Amino acid sequence: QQQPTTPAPSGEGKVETLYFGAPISLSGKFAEEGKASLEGMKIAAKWINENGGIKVGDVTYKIEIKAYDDESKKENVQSLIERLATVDKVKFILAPYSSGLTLAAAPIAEKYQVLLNSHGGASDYIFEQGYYYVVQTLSPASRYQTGFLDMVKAKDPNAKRLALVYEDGEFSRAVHEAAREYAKQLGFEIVYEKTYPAGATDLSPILNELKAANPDVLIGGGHFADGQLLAKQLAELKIDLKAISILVAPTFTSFYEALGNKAEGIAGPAQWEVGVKYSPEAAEKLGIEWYGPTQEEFLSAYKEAMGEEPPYQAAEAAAAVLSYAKAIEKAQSLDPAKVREAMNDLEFMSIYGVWKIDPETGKQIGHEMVIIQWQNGEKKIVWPESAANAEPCYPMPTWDEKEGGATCGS
Amino acid sequence: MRNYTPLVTLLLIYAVMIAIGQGIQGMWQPIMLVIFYIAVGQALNIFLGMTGYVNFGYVALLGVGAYGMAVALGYYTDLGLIPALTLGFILAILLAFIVSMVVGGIALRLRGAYFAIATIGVNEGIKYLILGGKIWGGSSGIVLSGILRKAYGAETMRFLSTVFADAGLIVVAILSGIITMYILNSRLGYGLIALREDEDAAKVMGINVRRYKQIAFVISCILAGLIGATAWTLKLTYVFPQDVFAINYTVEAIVIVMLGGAGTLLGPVVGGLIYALLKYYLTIAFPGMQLLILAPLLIIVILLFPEGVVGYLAKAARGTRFEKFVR
Amino acid sequence: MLNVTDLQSGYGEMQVLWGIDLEVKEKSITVILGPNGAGKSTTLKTIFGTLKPWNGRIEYIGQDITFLPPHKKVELGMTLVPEGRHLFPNMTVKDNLYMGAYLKRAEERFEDSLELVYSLFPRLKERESQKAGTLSGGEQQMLAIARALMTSPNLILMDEPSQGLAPKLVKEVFETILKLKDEGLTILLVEQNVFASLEISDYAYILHEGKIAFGGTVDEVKESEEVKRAYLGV
Amino acid sequence: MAFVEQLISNLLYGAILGSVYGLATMGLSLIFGVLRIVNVGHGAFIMVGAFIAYWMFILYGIPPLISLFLAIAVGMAIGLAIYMLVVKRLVDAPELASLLAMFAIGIFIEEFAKQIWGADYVGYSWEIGGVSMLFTEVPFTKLLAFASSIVIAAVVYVWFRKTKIGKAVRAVVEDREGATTCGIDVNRIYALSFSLGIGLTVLSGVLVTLFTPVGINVYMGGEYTLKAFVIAVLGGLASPWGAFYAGFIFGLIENGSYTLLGLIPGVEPFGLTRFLSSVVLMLVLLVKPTGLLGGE
Amino acid sequence: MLLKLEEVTKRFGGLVAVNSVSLEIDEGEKVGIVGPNGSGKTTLYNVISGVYAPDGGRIFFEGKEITNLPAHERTKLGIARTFQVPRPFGSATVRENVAIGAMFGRANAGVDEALEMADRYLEMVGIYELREKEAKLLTPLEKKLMELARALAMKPKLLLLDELLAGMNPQDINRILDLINKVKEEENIATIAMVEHLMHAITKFAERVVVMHQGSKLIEGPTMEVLNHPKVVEVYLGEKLKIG
Ligand SMILES: Nc1ncnc2c1ncn2[C@@H]1O[C@H](COP(=O)(O)OP(=O)(O)OP(=O)(O)O)[C@@H](O)[C@H]1O
Ligand SMILES: Nc1ncnc2c1ncn2[C@@H]1O[C@H](COP(=O)(O)OP(=O)(O)OP(=O)(O)O)[C@@H](O)[C@H]1O
Ligand SMILES: [Mg+2]
Ligand SMILES: [Mg+2]
Repeated sequence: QQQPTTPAPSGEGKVETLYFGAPISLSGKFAEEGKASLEGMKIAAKWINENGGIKVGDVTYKIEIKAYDDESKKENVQSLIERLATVDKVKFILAPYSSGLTLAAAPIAEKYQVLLNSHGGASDYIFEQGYYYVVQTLSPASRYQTGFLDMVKAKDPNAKRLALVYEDGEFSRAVHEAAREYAKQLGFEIVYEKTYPAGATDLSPILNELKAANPDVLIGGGHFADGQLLAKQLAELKIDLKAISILVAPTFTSFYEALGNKAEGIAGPAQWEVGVKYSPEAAEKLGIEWYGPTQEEFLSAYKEAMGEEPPYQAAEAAAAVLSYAKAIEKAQSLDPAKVREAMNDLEFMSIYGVWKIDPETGKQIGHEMVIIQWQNGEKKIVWPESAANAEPCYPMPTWDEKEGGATCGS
Repeated sequence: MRNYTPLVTLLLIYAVMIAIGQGIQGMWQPIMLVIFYIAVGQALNIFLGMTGYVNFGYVALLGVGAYGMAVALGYYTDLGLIPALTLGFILAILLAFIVSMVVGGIALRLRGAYFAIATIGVNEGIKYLILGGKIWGGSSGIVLSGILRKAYGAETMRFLSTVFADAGLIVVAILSGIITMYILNSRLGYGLIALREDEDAAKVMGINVRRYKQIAFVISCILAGLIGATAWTLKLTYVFPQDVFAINYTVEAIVIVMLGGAGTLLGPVVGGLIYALLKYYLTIAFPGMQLLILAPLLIIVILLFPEGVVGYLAKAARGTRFEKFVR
Repeated sequence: MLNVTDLQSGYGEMQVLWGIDLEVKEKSITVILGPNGAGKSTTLKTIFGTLKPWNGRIEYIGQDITFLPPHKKVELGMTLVPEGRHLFPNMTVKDNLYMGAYLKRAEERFEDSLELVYSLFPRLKERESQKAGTLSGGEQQMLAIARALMTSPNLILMDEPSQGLAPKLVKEVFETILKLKDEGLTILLVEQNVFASLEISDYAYILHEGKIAFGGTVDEVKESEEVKRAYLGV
Repeated sequence: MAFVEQLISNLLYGAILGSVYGLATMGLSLIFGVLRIVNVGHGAFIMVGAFIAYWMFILYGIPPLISLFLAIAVGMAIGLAIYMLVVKRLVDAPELASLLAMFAIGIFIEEFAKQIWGADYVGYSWEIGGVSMLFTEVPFTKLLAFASSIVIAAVVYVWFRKTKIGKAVRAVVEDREGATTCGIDVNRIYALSFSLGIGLTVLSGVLVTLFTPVGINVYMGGEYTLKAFVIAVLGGLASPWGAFYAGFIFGLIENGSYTLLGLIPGVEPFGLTRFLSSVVLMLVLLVKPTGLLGGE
Repeated sequence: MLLKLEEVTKRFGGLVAVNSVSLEIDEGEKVGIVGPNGSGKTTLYNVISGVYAPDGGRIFFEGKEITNLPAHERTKLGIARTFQVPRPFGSATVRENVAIGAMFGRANAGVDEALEMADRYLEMVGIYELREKEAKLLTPLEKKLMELARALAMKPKLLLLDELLAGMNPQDINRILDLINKVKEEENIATIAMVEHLMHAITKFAERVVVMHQGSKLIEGPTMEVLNHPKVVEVYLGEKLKIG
């Protein structure tokens, strides 16, 4: 254990506080994600501070997160970004959660020329607008469902009939439109594709139709509520599939609680998952630098603070903080322009995986998604093979089998 | 007789706000947030405050205004900046006009709460038409910053989304105030008050009730369209249906009007100031808890001033020398 | 039966009643006269409790009821026929009457009361299932009185019951009031119809600018030319 | 064949959903009808009911049917408290003042709930089997939701129409001052109506979870508020059972039209079903400006 | 001839409130309209002023047919009325109420002019000192006076008064009757119809009386003649008039 409180007696150097700003959703529809993200940021900041801070010249900077609640609303984001940039004089901003809010933040960040690091805005188009000060830490939407399709292809080349049922929103549409094209390349046949509006409380019209299309594999979902609903109603209408991947919802523990053993076998893409194998050793093997807490440190810190396992929102937010620290040190400057430049060829691994951006757009290209699947009441990583801690359960048990108590382990 | 002096108060408040925004670091966006809320309240007030009809679908008009501008800027870049912007404003006004004429034509035959909720239906209808019919990009919305940057360069795009959008919104907000004042002092205003209080009696008094309601409705809606075009499309540089048709903006606008006092000129200004500033500073002081604190404060304000703060002040000022300035 | 001492009240900040003293004897008709705006309606509303008294004391059958809410007073056998009628416009005539007998005490006597009411106002029986809001002005006034009777009251406060009635009916209403007295009821009346009300009343008060300017038996009023000229305009 | 089967299946689900919608709107109509209060915080109370069902089931294994009783009790208590603290003082204020107050109360409840329950999306799984009927599978829980909604709506109807106190409520609606002269305690009627309205709403939250036992979240109410408004008007606004019928019709339109709209190429039929509901609303109001059962 | 009704009928469900009534009012007349409660007097006013569309018959004003004209246009032509149950614009001030009449009635005044007119008419009816009060705070009587001022401010050609005097004490009644007569001369409101149950007012005011009964016109003619008609005494007065 390190000594946490006494500042490192680094001799001549001054110790100063450096604020990272964070407009984050603590109320409104993204409150849950926001809360997890904020905790992730704090853990990363604490680790940095306890491990020598950020050294620029002979000044050692300790990180502090300056967070405001944006209530999941776009017009709040803008005034908060400005406050951070001007009143709090923050130069490095952790973007708000979600693509929409990140997009609202971008023009103001550009105006004040402060960096905006997206850890919760996956939509590709944020990075297609030509913003210079906006970079991305998480994988873009276009990559969410591709891994799952690879996995199905690898397990069962005969599974051809693919159905897409997803929420009609910018994020899930981006995810599934990319997935559809990718699936066609892999040789899938799209037998059904429909969307449902956000806030739907009954998906039975779509699912009755889906049943008739008789697909092998289903990808879909959007956010939490509808993802849970989709799974629930698939079960109620007894629509059996060989594999199901749903966005966002399955990555939360409450998913299993809500569905009981009906959740068995349901998969979903995750930016990160407890149990991923990113470690200093793995980094060494790949020949890239490791930075930040280890998985165990991160896990226990989060659990201690929040009393539960971290969802991926915590890890991606932590990675964003780490990437700032790393880039600042690399640039040896607090000038956002210089730091942004330093990011262009920054590459490191953290709990969250590899961090590397496309210099042109700022889009994340280093990080890879993982596929999780509920097996025997546990969330297992089943893809990619390099990160997996379990075999995919394929085909998943039928609903009738599950009703009889079957799980993916049995 | 006619009394335009409250305009002095109004302009003074704007001058102070703009001075604070420009003079104090970090206050510009909060001030713009306040002005956004004021504008939204002011435009709604022209209809709600004066006719007593609640337009729950109000946000739909901000929405179509936002789309008008977005369609012009996003789909007609070939025109060049100034023509595209002009087209944007024209489209925003035109769409708001068309929607309000049609909705007004149908829904204004309804009384009271029926009208209010019919308009919710309109808002939802337009939203789902865009989503379900995949119109204007459907749920993928229209994202402008890249298009603008490519077409006119980064500097222009930044100017548009900051300086120009803000200036535009301020103009619309002040314009709404001036129109309100004008209406309050005109035959139209008296006609509206009469029909607000007793529609049947107003008819017998010689007031063309349908037409007057429609006029107020259309004016209010066009102003809303302009707010959508500036405060949303230009400032945020994107439009998504789920965002621009979110009903909570309507509710917030009503709250602002009621906090200040319905049918008064300064009501929305005071209401907007109270609402936005409370929210902003509570956010700073108690992140994540601000709404929990804001809610009881709002209740206290409304319990103390059921007719709104300005409504109360106007009564209190009656017979004093401030009377002229409060309305 | 009813004793009011130093009653003061008003609306908002504005005081209307400046200390009213009056007494209503059991099984009598007492009329309050006075110019428009003198505070007659306000007096009745304050006694009934629609308006909260600011000061003073109201005593009814020996009990202090100053601050009792109206529905409690109805329970004690007092009711008001308000100025402006206040019927239930979308309910039928019958339902209006039924609501009059809302309290248990009155409900028990529903049939008797209904019979009485229909015998007093046969017109209401004809219009039994019409909505009250669509009755003519006069019909509405009858219904208002009838509904009050349904509460099986001992004391009825009536605010200008003859207003808006056809001459034939005005007469009938005053006769009705007399009949009610004969039935054992006590009536406190506010009227503009000076002649007719003095005709049937036992006691009279004259209200002027929120104060009692005169009080006494009807005969005393009739005898006093001064009172008649100064306050009644006759 | 598939077309007709799907249509019938959708209508079946639409009917079930509609009954829940209907019940979830009755409280709104009651409160509007009696106190002229537009409860924009309506959804927050549905959320409270949903959480009651959730916690009772998760913590104590109490099935939602039993939670119904708890929900109406809790709801009425909350309603009474709100009435006493806030609404009572706004009865004579302009109509929209109470709208503002309900807005704030709605926010307060959501934010307060967030402090204690967090903003996570939760759900519970009460499995009691199901049946195959009319070309589709229907879980018993949904059928229970359907049956309970109808029974509760009927009880409210009888209460309102046949009991004396129900009539007193109507009388107060019609003329407050007139009601006092009949010996009706207006304040008590208001308190009762308001708390009953909230009670029904909280109760409907339980039924909502019987239909959709997942996606329970402190902000889940917004969607229901919107729908409830539309349904309330469709049904005649001040009429609680009008609201119930309208909910039914609304559910049928929402789900039933899906199959038909699916025939249009190049559109998202589910989105258009919502569009269609709005169109139907407008049409109904055009033909009958006081809603289906209004102005009776 | 100013106003002419041809067999006008108005039904409410099964009830015939106004039954094929034909009626003519000449310019300059002072007409009293009486009849038992519920005989259709107010309904007749409502049909004339355009609140209800008649179910049958035709209405002419100054020779032009107005049967299907909306209420507000009839007002512009010069028909004004007061309401039996006053209908003030509650939260507007008394002065604004009257000014609204001046603005939208036949007077068609501009805002400033209308406010000035309001002051004048309020003075005239004797409630000038209440002009800044919210109209809803007035007593019923004050409301009635305000409605009178409002109707006068419209400068109508035909003024329909519906139980304006009900609830007034004898002094006020005389004052208002004098006022109405005065206004008729000075303000050029040539024609006035008055629905009233107060016989002393009717006899003092009206030159001609129309008696309604069960929706139909029972009889019409010179005031005293009609009021002494046995039929009228039977259905309406109950006993012979003592006055005159
Ligand atoms: N609701 C009210 N709000 C404010 N003031 C009122 C209200 N009702 C009456 N007043 C005022 O109180 C005074 C007395 O009114 P009240 O109605 O008691 O008179 P009244 O003697 O009954 O007259 P009337 O013969 O016209 O019925 C009047 O000056 C009136 O303006
Ligand atoms: N809107 C309506 N719906 C149904 N019936 C109505 C309506 N308006 C009036 N009536 C009925 O029509 C008849 C005539 O009513 P009206 O008000 O014209 O009478 P009136 O002669 O003015 O009586 P009063 O002297 O009592 O005011 C009455 O029986 C009344 O109940
Ligand atoms: Mg009175
Ligand atoms: Mg009448």
